[in-house]
Amino acid sequence: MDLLFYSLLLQLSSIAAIAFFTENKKASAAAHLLLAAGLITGFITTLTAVLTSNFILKDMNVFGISTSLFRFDALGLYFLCIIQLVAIPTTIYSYSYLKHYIEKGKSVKSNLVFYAVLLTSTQMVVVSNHAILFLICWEVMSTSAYLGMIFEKEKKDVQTGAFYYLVMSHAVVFLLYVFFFFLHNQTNSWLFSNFHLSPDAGKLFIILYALGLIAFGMKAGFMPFHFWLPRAHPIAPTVFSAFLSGIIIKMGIYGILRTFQFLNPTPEWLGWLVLSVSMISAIYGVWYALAQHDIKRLLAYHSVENIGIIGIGIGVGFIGSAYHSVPIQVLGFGGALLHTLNHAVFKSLLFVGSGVIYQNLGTRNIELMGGLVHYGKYFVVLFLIGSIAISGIPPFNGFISEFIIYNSFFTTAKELKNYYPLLMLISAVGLAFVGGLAVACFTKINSIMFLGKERKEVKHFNISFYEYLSLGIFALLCVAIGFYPQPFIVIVNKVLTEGFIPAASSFSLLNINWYLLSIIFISASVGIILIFLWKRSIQKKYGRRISSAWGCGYEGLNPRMQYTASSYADELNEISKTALVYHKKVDKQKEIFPLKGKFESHSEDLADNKILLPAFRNFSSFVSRIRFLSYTDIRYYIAFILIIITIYSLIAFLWK
Amino acid sequence: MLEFSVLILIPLIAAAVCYLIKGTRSQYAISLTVSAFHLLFSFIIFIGLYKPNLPFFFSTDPLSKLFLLILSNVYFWVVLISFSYLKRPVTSKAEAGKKYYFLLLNFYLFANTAAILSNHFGMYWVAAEATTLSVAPLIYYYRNEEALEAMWKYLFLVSVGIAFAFIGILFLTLSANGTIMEGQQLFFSEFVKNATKLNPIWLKASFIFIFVGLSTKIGIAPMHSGDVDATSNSPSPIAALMSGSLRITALLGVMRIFQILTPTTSYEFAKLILIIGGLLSVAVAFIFMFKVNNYKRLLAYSSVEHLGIITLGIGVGGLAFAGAMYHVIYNSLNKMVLFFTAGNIHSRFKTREVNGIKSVINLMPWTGWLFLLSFFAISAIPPFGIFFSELMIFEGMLFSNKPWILAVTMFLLLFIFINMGKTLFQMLYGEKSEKAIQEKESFEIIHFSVIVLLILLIAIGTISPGILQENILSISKDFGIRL
Amino acid sequence: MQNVLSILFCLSLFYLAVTPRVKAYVAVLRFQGILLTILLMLPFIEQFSIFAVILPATLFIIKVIVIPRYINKIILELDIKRTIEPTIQQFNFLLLVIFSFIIIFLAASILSQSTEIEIIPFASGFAAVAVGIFIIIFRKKLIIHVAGFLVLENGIFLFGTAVASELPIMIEIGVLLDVFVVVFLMGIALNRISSTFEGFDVTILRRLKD
Amino acid sequence: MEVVQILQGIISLILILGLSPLFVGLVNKQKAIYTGRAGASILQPYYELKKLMKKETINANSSSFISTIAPLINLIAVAAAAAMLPISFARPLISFEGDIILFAYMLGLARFFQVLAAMDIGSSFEGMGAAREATFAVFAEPIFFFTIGSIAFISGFTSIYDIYHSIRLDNISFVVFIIVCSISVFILAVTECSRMPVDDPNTHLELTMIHEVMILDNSGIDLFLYQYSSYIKLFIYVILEASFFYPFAVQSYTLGIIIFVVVIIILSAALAAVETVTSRFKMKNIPHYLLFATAIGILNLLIYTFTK
Repeated sequence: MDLLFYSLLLQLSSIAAIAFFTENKKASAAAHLLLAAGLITGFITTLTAVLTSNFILKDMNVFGISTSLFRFDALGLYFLCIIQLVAIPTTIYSYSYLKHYIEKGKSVKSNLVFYAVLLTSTQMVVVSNHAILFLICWEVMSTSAYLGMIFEKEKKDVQTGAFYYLVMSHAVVFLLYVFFFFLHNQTNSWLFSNFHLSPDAGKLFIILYALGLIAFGMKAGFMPFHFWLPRAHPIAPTVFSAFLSGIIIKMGIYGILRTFQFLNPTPEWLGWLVLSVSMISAIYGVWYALAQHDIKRLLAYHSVENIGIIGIGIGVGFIGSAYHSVPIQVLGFGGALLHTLNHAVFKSLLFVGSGVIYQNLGTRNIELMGGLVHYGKYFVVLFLIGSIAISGIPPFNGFISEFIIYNSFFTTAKELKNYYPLLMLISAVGLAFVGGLAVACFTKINSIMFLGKERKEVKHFNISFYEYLSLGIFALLCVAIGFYPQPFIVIVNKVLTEGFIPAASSFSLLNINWYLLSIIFISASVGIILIFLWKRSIQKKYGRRISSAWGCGYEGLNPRMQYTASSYADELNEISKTALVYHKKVDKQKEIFPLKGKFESHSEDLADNKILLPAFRNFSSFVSRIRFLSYTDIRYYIAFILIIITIYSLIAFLWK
Repeated sequence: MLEFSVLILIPLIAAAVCYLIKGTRSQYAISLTVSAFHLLFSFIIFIGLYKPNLPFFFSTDPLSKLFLLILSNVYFWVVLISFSYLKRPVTSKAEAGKKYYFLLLNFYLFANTAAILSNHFGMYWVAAEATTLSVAPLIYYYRNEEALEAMWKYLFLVSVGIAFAFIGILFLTLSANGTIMEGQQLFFSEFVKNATKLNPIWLKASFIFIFVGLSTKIGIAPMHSGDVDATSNSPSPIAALMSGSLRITALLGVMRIFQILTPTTSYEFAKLILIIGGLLSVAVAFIFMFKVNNYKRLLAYSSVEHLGIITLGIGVGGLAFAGAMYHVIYNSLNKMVLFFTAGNIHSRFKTREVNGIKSVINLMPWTGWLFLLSFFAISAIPPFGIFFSELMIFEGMLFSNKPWILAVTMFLLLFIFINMGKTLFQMLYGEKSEKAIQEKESFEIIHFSVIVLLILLIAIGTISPGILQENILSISKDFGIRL
Repeated sequence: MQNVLSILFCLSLFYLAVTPRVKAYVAVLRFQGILLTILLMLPFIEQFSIFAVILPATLFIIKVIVIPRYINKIILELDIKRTIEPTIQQFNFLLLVIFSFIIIFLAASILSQSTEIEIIPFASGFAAVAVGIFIIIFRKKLIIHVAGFLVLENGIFLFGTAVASELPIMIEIGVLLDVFVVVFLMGIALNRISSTFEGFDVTILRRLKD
Repeated sequence: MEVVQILQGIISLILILGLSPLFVGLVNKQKAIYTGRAGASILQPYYELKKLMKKETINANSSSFISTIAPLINLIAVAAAAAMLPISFARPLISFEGDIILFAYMLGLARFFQVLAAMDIGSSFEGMGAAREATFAVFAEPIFFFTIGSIAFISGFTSIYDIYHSIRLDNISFVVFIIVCSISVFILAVTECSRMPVDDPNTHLELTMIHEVMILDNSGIDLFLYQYSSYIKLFIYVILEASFFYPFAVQSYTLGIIIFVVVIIILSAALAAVETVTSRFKMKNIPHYLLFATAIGILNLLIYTFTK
């Protein structure tokens, strides 16, 4: 495992490189090279560790010094794997991303430093075994992420969005203090490996769960604590928003799973709580996403949705652990774990893609895009793969994890008869509903951004090799997990069996016949190709030509007549107007011959704009009206001495 | 005798010399060497290489050793940057006052060292009052109306307060009546030895008077105002000096009397009083942060807040006490960093109004980033030291007999963080106004010292030297706290 | 004897409570200084030691000669108006003072049951502290604030003799010096204030606010 | 044994793919008869497909590779879904634990690409159709889970074949349950295959169409693929419907076939009748209509769970 620490050092050494090279271009090249090298070595180490399953559970040696600060157990290594796996392409992208700014003459050094720190601290988080070390890495992670976010700090929304994030993480860490204090006090040790508490701890058990779930849930972005995501993600530099959405919110999931490790078996109602909260997050996350026009904001809401899906898996797992039923746990947690990986992959892909678009068009508003497919065909293909995957549609990776989660529903229904089938069915329907909405949403953004004619003329749309490379890696992963899930399932299963769920070996994810799925998918794609060839031959025979689209005989069709994103999503948004705070503004035409008209539709966030902000405003206005102890006249100062002395003396007098 | 001369006499002599010779540069040279010696010596004493035995009213114990080290450390850095600070242009009236600057500083060092090392309450009182007297003219450095008002208020309030502290000391003698201590000298070590015999009523009274009296100097609400005015209107090195060392000198007095109360029946009462004071201070800072428009004042209130946290820690006792001791160290370092950087910002923008300041990071990158970092440090974000001390204090609170304190404190601190952040970020970011001349900021000694201090802040926190640890453990033992 | 002096001291306090003139304050301060000096001289009736003279001497010099002169000088230089500017009527102020006297004496007599203390000097010293504070709180003129502070100090001194605390000589002198320097600095500050602002009210010191 | 099963699977797949146009023809014929016309022959759909295949392909000038691949993916996805359906008592070609989910999502895939292809033209007509398709699909999926899915959850089987063969008639409330389920499936079929009253397959006003308007700009082989896959889709739902009736017979293959044929004919009649008597809903009301169907499903489920 020393190799891993060497890789971390290698990544940190990039900071030195940045300091060393005065010229931005050289510095970024060197730094990215070092980062990539470090990440790859790290990834290889981690992967071999996972596959050979040499998990070190306690006192391991770092550079020959025996320390219990770190631990490499299955769960930690799995997340470490994900982090490094996602970080590699992100770093590759980051190189070409920063190139744009360097060409503009903006200094990117500080940003690079924060990126390096962010990467290393995040990797440290998942391997740290000592609670204090965990907190330190956790806070360093959050802070460096914040510092990275404020790259374009002149903009107002950047400041607010980043500040939301900072405050959120500060609140989280306060909760975590208390959480770990209790655990420390109970087990009188700071080591994760010693933390364990069973439900007969009574009230404390519930308090701990409340603390853990709220704290980590905030980080993960469950509703109603999601308010920071749609603010922080759009304004962050793409590299950071990709990492944020791909990895950092997953740290919340990591925390929740750890909490489960510390405190099990869980009471059943907790499982239901988590399940329902996650269901709400999933449904409303995607529904909010449907109402957005800003691509990054939209993707942020999709993170809420996917976190919800992961949460559903965890909730089922909790129920399973309440009934000590291994299959339910395996399927629930397994689905959650796999979906964590999947979401990390395709969400990063989509964010990087959105970054590429932003770089080229200079806008994030999808209403101003369109017809990009005619400029970057392969780019669109890659983005499309990500979209299909995130909608959970076969044959890509999103489907696999959702499939497991559906199975967990079925299994729960089968395992714990009576009214469980009903509840589980409702959950399944909920998930199906989410899937439908996701399809609607992603057909929307893909068609509005890429298809049809360009609404705003595109000056240049060129994608560098590095961008293609990073997108390609992500897409490849999506396809691989989709078409050949077996090895990934094996890894997840290993993670589950290695101490995460006791006696999980009795039932494993491999009971599902994954090869059959692969066969189906592959043969289907073969079929597609065959028909394609057949179609080609037919077209050769009977000819094919290009003509203008059918417009009821009206020839003057122009791009502005195309269906817009808001009109596409309108019918669905109308249905849950109030929850989405969805309102439209039309100025009515009074003249016979209509003049220039205007139509707008917006959706505000209920939790953010309607609850949180007003609450804070009222509170601050209330407090700032308090004139308590803020006098300017020295006589009051003196008087206070007298008053306080009398008060204290009275207390002393009344003291028993 | 050596230690006595180095720690107490030499600063006095240096002050005299500074009175005689005129050149600022030579004054600076002398003061710097004195401070360096002082730092070195107090460090040697702290790590125990040298066992000091001081004459008549002076002595050392773990507590005074720690505070002495903090004092001379703060003093050293303040002197180090003072020269470059003096070079900055000010009004002609202020120019005239500069010749007393180092004199007063040296006198301050003398008085403060005497106060910290004194074993006798009378001595402590005299020395503490002397520190006030030496600092008051320094507050008036800028020779403008605000400075004048601040000086007046500080001088007057603190003098009255410390007079009350004197009453408290007299009560202490009263409490000794009818015991073997009767007619004895006010050596507090004696008092600590047979504290249980003392008359509880007078003891309580004396604690109240001393605590309230010295609160004017510590800046515990509701006696914080004079302190805040002074800190926010004095030049940055002096502000750092006050927040870093002067306040804790006053805190020392409170801790002495608290130590006497420790074994007695009035212990719980004293703890309650301290907790009330601490919570009040944090609350005052919390309220202020909602309507801040002057960043020096904001920093002053931040030190009110942190002294409040320290008092809370002492009051809660247990682990929180040790945490508070650490917090004293980190806070002194951190306040220096904040005030130094803020001083740079002030001398660049010539205003203390938050609204007058935009995009510091772009205009002066060094100062800007360092200021941002020191804000993170003060709001307890790791790996900076305050994080560790607050962690200890919080845990102490949670497992004390009053866990609700933790809830209240966390709530207040969270909002303090939010509002402080809002204000400071508004200063740091934002698009720069056109008229802001874009000159490259050069790397000055202030930046150097700030960086060193930040590194120190991280290093002490993460490494947590064994010597420091056992020193604090022995302090806690003196206060009857087993860890 | 000690009690007699204390009573005189209290009378001076009452006079302070009613007098409208600034000069009277200085006079009273001088008078109190003399009282305190005599109080210190008392032990010499039994045995006389040259060493013990130092303290009364310094006290006399500082409290009777230097400080009153200094304050007079300030008053002349800044030609401060001769009348104090009370914020409440003298009568109410007097009532307040009397009320506090009663409370303090009662408290002293209660406390004296637990530990034996000479009530009169103790109480009057404490009363002086109270009156000093009241003067500061209820008077506007800064110079009067200084006077109030000095009254407070005198009270503490009397109080100190009452509780018979044997502070070492050099500390006593240190205390006196401190007081003197405080007054000195305040005088300088007053000078500055007169040159910076117009008027000597506390009301002009209202720039520093949150 | 294995081989036999696979053969049966293949046969049934071929049956579905082959017979689906015939069913449409059947429906249209009967519609014609009800409305008092002679109507085209039952084999008309086959002729149309043949004709389309021979036509020249025309693509809109703003269309991209999406329009090229969408029809293929559409067809294959639908065919794959079809391969999971049992005809009579034969185990279908694709049948494994949880294939019901794959079934639903395969249809989802088909829809995804059809919508994309529609939007690819960049004309507002297609946009309209696509938006409607996507919107109604969101509400159609729950219905599917409330019918087939509910039986799956109750029976504990997750493969369509097992689900259907778990249906027993010994419990009266279950029978009621099944009947209501079959009704919901019918509604589902109507929606998914855009028949009356949700959509009018042979209207001539672009603004009122859903499915037809999406393929407005396709022609030739593309249109052929679209039409064919829509036929298959309809037939799939019909089979889903028909499969409810197996338990009425002893489990023998031949009898199964007979039942199958009979039921299918009945269904075609029913469909035709519905299309004749009802008129199309307003677009705005369609979500309500679907929610109503969902409500039936839920209610039915509740009744079942608490009466058994």
